[in-house]
Amino acid sequence: MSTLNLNLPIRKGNFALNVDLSIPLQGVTAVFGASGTGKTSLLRAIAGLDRHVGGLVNFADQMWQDHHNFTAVHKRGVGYVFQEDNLFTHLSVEENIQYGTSRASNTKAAVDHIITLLQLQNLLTRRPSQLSGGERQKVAIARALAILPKLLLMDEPLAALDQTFKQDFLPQLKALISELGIPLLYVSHAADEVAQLADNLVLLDKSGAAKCGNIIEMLTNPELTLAHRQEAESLLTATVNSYDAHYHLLSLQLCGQTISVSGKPLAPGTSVRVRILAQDVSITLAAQHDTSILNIFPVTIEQIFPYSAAQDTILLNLAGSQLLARITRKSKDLLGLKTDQKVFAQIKSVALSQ
Amino acid sequence: MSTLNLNLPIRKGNFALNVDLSIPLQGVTAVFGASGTGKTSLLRAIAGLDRHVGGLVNFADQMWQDHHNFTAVHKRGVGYVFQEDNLFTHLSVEENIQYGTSRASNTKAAVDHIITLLQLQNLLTRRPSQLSGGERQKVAIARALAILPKLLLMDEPLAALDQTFKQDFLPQLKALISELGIPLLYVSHAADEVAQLADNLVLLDKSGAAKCGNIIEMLTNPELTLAHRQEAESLLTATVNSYDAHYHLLSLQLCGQTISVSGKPLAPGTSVRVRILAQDVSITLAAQHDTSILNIFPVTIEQIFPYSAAQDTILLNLAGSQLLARITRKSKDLLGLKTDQKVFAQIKSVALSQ
Amino acid sequence: MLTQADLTALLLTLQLALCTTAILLVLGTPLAWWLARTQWRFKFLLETLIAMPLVLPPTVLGFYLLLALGPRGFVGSFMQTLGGEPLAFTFTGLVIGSVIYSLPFVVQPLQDTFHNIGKRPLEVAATLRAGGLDRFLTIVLPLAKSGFITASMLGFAHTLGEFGVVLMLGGNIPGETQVLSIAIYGHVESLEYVQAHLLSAALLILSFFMLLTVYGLRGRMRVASM
Amino acid sequence: MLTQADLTALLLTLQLALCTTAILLVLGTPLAWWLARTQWRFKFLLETLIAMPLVLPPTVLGFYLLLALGPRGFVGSFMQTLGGEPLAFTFTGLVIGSVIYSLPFVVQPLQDTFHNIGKRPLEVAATLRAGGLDRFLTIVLPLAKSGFITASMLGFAHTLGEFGVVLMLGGNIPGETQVLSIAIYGHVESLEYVQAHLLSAALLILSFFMLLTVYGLRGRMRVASM
Amino acid sequence: TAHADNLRIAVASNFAPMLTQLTAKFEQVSGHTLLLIPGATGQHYAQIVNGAPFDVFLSADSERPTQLETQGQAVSGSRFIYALGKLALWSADPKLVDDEGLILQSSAFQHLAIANPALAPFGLAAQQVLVSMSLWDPLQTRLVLGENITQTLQFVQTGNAELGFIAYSQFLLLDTSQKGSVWAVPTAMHKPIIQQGVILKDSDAARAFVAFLQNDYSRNLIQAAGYDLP
Ligand SMILES: Nc1ncnc2c1ncn2[C@@H]1O[C@H](COP(=O)(O)OP(=O)(O)OP(=O)(O)O)[C@@H](O)[C@H]1O
Ligand SMILES: Nc1ncnc2c1ncn2[C@@H]1O[C@H](COP(=O)(O)OP(=O)(O)OP(=O)(O)O)[C@@H](O)[C@H]1O
Ligand SMILES: [Mg+2]
Ligand SMILES: [Mg+2]
Repeated sequence: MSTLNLNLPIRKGNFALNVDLSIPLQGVTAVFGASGTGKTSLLRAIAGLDRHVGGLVNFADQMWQDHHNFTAVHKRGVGYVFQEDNLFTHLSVEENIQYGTSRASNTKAAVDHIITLLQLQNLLTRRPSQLSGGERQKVAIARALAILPKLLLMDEPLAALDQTFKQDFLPQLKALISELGIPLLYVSHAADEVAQLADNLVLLDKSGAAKCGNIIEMLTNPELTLAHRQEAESLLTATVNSYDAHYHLLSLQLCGQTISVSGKPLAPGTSVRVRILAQDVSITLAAQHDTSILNIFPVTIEQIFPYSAAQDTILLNLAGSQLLARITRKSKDLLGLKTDQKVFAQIKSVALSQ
Repeated sequence: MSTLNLNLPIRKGNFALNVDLSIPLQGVTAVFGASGTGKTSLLRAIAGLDRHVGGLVNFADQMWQDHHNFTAVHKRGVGYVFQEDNLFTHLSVEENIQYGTSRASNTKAAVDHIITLLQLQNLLTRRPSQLSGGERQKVAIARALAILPKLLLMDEPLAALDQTFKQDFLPQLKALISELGIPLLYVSHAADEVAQLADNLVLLDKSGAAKCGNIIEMLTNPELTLAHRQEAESLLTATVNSYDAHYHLLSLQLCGQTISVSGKPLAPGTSVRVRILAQDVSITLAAQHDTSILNIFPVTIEQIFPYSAAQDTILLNLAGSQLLARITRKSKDLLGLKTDQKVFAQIKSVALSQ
Repeated sequence: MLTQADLTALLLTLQLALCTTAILLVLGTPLAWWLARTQWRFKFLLETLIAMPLVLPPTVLGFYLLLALGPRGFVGSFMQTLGGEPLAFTFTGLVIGSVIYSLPFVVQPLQDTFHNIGKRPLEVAATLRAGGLDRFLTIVLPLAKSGFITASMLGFAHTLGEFGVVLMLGGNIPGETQVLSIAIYGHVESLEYVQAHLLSAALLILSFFMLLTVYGLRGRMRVASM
Repeated sequence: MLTQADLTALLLTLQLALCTTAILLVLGTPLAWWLARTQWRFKFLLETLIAMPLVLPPTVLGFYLLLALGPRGFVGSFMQTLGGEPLAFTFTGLVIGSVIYSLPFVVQPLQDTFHNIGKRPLEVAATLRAGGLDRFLTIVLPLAKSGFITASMLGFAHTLGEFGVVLMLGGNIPGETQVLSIAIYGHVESLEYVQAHLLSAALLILSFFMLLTVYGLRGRMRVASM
Repeated sequence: TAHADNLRIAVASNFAPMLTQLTAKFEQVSGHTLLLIPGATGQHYAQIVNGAPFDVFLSADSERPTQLETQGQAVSGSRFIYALGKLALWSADPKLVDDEGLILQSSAFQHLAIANPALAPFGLAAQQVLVSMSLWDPLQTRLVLGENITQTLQFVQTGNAELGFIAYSQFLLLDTSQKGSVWAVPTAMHKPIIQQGVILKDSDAARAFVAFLQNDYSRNLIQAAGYDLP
């Protein structure tokens, strides 16, 4: 699998971020980090908008930047959704989108599809100044998608959009780019977006370091900040058993148990991801088989680490997968939880993630 | 209690929004609505940035706009955090903040407190162009707060900020404005922010109507879109029983039952709000008293309405309070749920909201 | 070397250019601001009128101004009924002529700059309790800095080199209306080339260092605001 | 009525103004662009140099240009060693003089406008695969529209009214270098005031409608882009 | 009774250098001071009509003083001739111009500079000379016109025109190294170039100045400077 290899000493004033990463060029890579940790700076360096002396950027087999060469932005073939001020104010919505497509080889039908996807049909003749904040973001997304880039960079593209739109749009975005084979680097603060979209994760932290890895592993890694967030979460892989067309329910096989979630039809055997918030996982010492609606799994405690003054996070091993639980310190003490102990995890709520 | 009375026929091109509202000037009023429903337009009209012919704006006992008068923006004494492009590019962060304070009667100490609250101490000498997107938003928030406005208007102020910062900042924001007695109108797409902050809610919908009411009632009203979202939720009022200083746990009295949540110390008898997502509520026909960790409440079904092809939302009456539950249609059918039926609600997860 | 008359002319020129530029800025700023903001349907008429003096050869413009400001002209006679002096052949007359002649060079760049600032900074300032004038002084002026520099430079330099209008309207009276450009012209006309070269050089060097200072400062400001 | 000679002069003037403006835009645009973007430490020197011709009285500038372009001047002799013709008294000479004289009026407003556009639109265009020239043509030019209008207007009108340089450099050859401003001036000087008024009126009306069209169009474009 | 006055003299540009020479003497003998305002005659005329504060006007022609007098803008009866212009065909090239102006018939030059006949009396005279030589039409395409006689001189001086008709008084002012070759045009070949003066604002000082210009001291100097006198 081809990768995007980065070795970038990013410097801006006092800000320093050393990036030495190899990012898989497949699917979605989320870029996650607190405000001011350098997400925008990273995207800009990859696109070639900033040039950091001594940096290396290698996209698949193309050397975009090394000590001798620097490929100009417009020759890299990236698509970019900026964090703000995306649109050309002198062009209408339609002309904004056409600006990109007229320089790329996209078909009218595909562009129309993207416009429909972003619900822009009624806005095409408007000027950017006649749009709401969210509408402007949608136009920028459509424009970047429509040029069929070799690599898509999106900097908090959905920050101004409502939940209902996001839930509708994200799966379609994921489907579209996987169909077109466009790798996506996606900056977001929203954990639910990241969990829903991402295959890989680039994590920036305030110390100026960058890490990259598989999202499933990184989410539960106690060394990283992700497992220390309030919405700490785990992603588990499940397999589709069957689909109940009457009740629109998917029956999933998850680590030996059957759970059902509502969703669109999927073929039996399809592998899906489910998202489990740490706070939706509780721990019992014995399996309580009398509560039929709960999903109870035998697990092993791998590690216990503090979250707040009142709560701890427990890293569990569930048939080889990692699962996080967030419980009060009091419960931990009452139950006497220890590393390597075998206990049961009650999963209160499961959401299909893709 | 004084109110902000609005009667605004907002027109922009084809867009029409008729606002006829009376907004309490106390605490936080969230403005909620999908992208393009007119949230920004509403805030602009209140601030006096747009003038809609025939509109009426009455702030407490001041007539800001009627058929004869139009109070200029700078005389209304509002604070405004714009959705984008907030900062003066020719001024440093400190000068941006001072621009407002030098025209208001705020003390140095209070301003310093706000700067600390928003973690801007190290950025004071920077220019806006040297800040990250989130940092710019923080400066805008600090600047608007620091003028001690009579009414604070914020348009998605935290859209570019990370979860960790939000969780830290929101309670402090709420405390600060309630201490200073500044009413806040807060536009946000993020349900968690709204639930955490708001006392009242202005709801805009795509048909061009605006409604205002108490957030607790509006969240669960099946007539409104809120109860039809994926993250449909209820807010319930609980009373503090006691605080366990060792485990940092609050014991709350919620409709006759005791639940414990982690949090900061609060005096016994204090009334608090807890937030319960509809998807964290399940329904059983009989109370299952053997699962100690669950909170099981006797409830009456008030209404059942569809959410998706697979799920229904159930409006429950819990000792006079409204509670939403989201269950699969299959469960509903299996349990044979009907209006007016007495059942039990199992609340899987509760979060302290303020 | 420069004669006493030349020095007088130099001083007078600087005075004229400074006065004119100051008046141009005072008049041109509100005018340009209004033009940049108004939605008035017929503003293009006014814009055209302002640009008209540019089109006439300066001496011809000077001629018409002379007609208007002279004792028989309508401005001049009006002045006289008010008990004032006619303005032709006075320093005041020169200033008026230069102002009319250079107005478009000041109004146009300012109008563009004001237009480019956009509405947002002003909206923000209004919510921070800045009134109209306050906004203009604290937001528009600093943001329009480079426009103001351009406008002042063009206005100032143009008045320095200004010639036809001044010659016609001023009457070349030493110490009163004989500015440097006319003095140089006079030297060239009387074939006193050395004097002409000297005076030109003085004018050029003076302007050079003045412009250098202004542009140098602007350059530094821009770097600082990056 | 207007004589044949006057009409010839009118035509020539339009030609000169159009040529000059065209050349000014062609030369001034890249120059202004470079000045607006460069981080070069000494760019203020160049800016100052460009503004210098403004400072000299036009006839004096014309005199120096005459010296430079003459067979003994360094440009003239250089031209001759290349086998070219001397430029004085030719239309080309006039164009060169006018270009030098009006350069700052074009470069300055353009430079300001370019500066105000900022980097973002260009960055966006680059990510949409537009190369350098493409970006300039499709983004900078339309966004700098009002700057271009100002620059062209100032350049054009200034050349129309341009006088001293043309007078000196052109030799007043009918059909070749006798432009309208000189013709009007001639009428004024020879006391043919009626002719002078007529011709001035013709020039003014012509320019008035031309400027009116341009400003009218700009007004409409601005409204459309609101 | 004579108190010192300050006189403003509007003087035709071509005569200004001459008048500068005379100024010191006049100031010395009369006690008055002179302020010279050189300029184009047409421009002076327009200014006088519109109230210019000049005392005496030394025109480059006779028309404008006459007009001013008839319009009542000048002291009637004060008109006088202060000089008659002499024309010279001059080239910076020492070998170009011959004693009879035959060069004009050759093709040895590209540009012949004259003052604009419409504006300057010297230009009108030059036109009359060329007409009398039947060269006016043939030379049309080679003529370059100066706004005034000085510009004409500069065209030649800078080498842009090979030769030109200038005032003989100007030729005399040239550095020896620049004198080149010259043909003093016989005055019979053109109508006399009458330069008249007129008093605009009557005063003893103005009358004293006019008298001074016409006394022998001045006449000698004026003639020596290349003008004729009646
Ligand atoms: N020109 C500059 N000079 C100094 N520091 C800068 C400059 N530009 C950016 N920074 C700093 O670099 C850091 C990274 O900025 P960047 O915009 O990449 O952050 P980000 O991760 O995108 O943040 P956000 O989520 O708020 O958009 C920030 O702390 C910012 O303050
Ligand atoms: N000048 C205009 N002409 C026509 N329509 C306009 C104009 N300005 C805004 N609109 C429309 O008005 C509606 C309301 O815009 P507004 O900016 O108030 O929305 P919003 O609720 O703030 O949306 P968002 O959450 O995306 O910021 C939008 O549908 C927008 O397209
Ligand atoms: Mg960013
Ligand atoms: Mg908005």
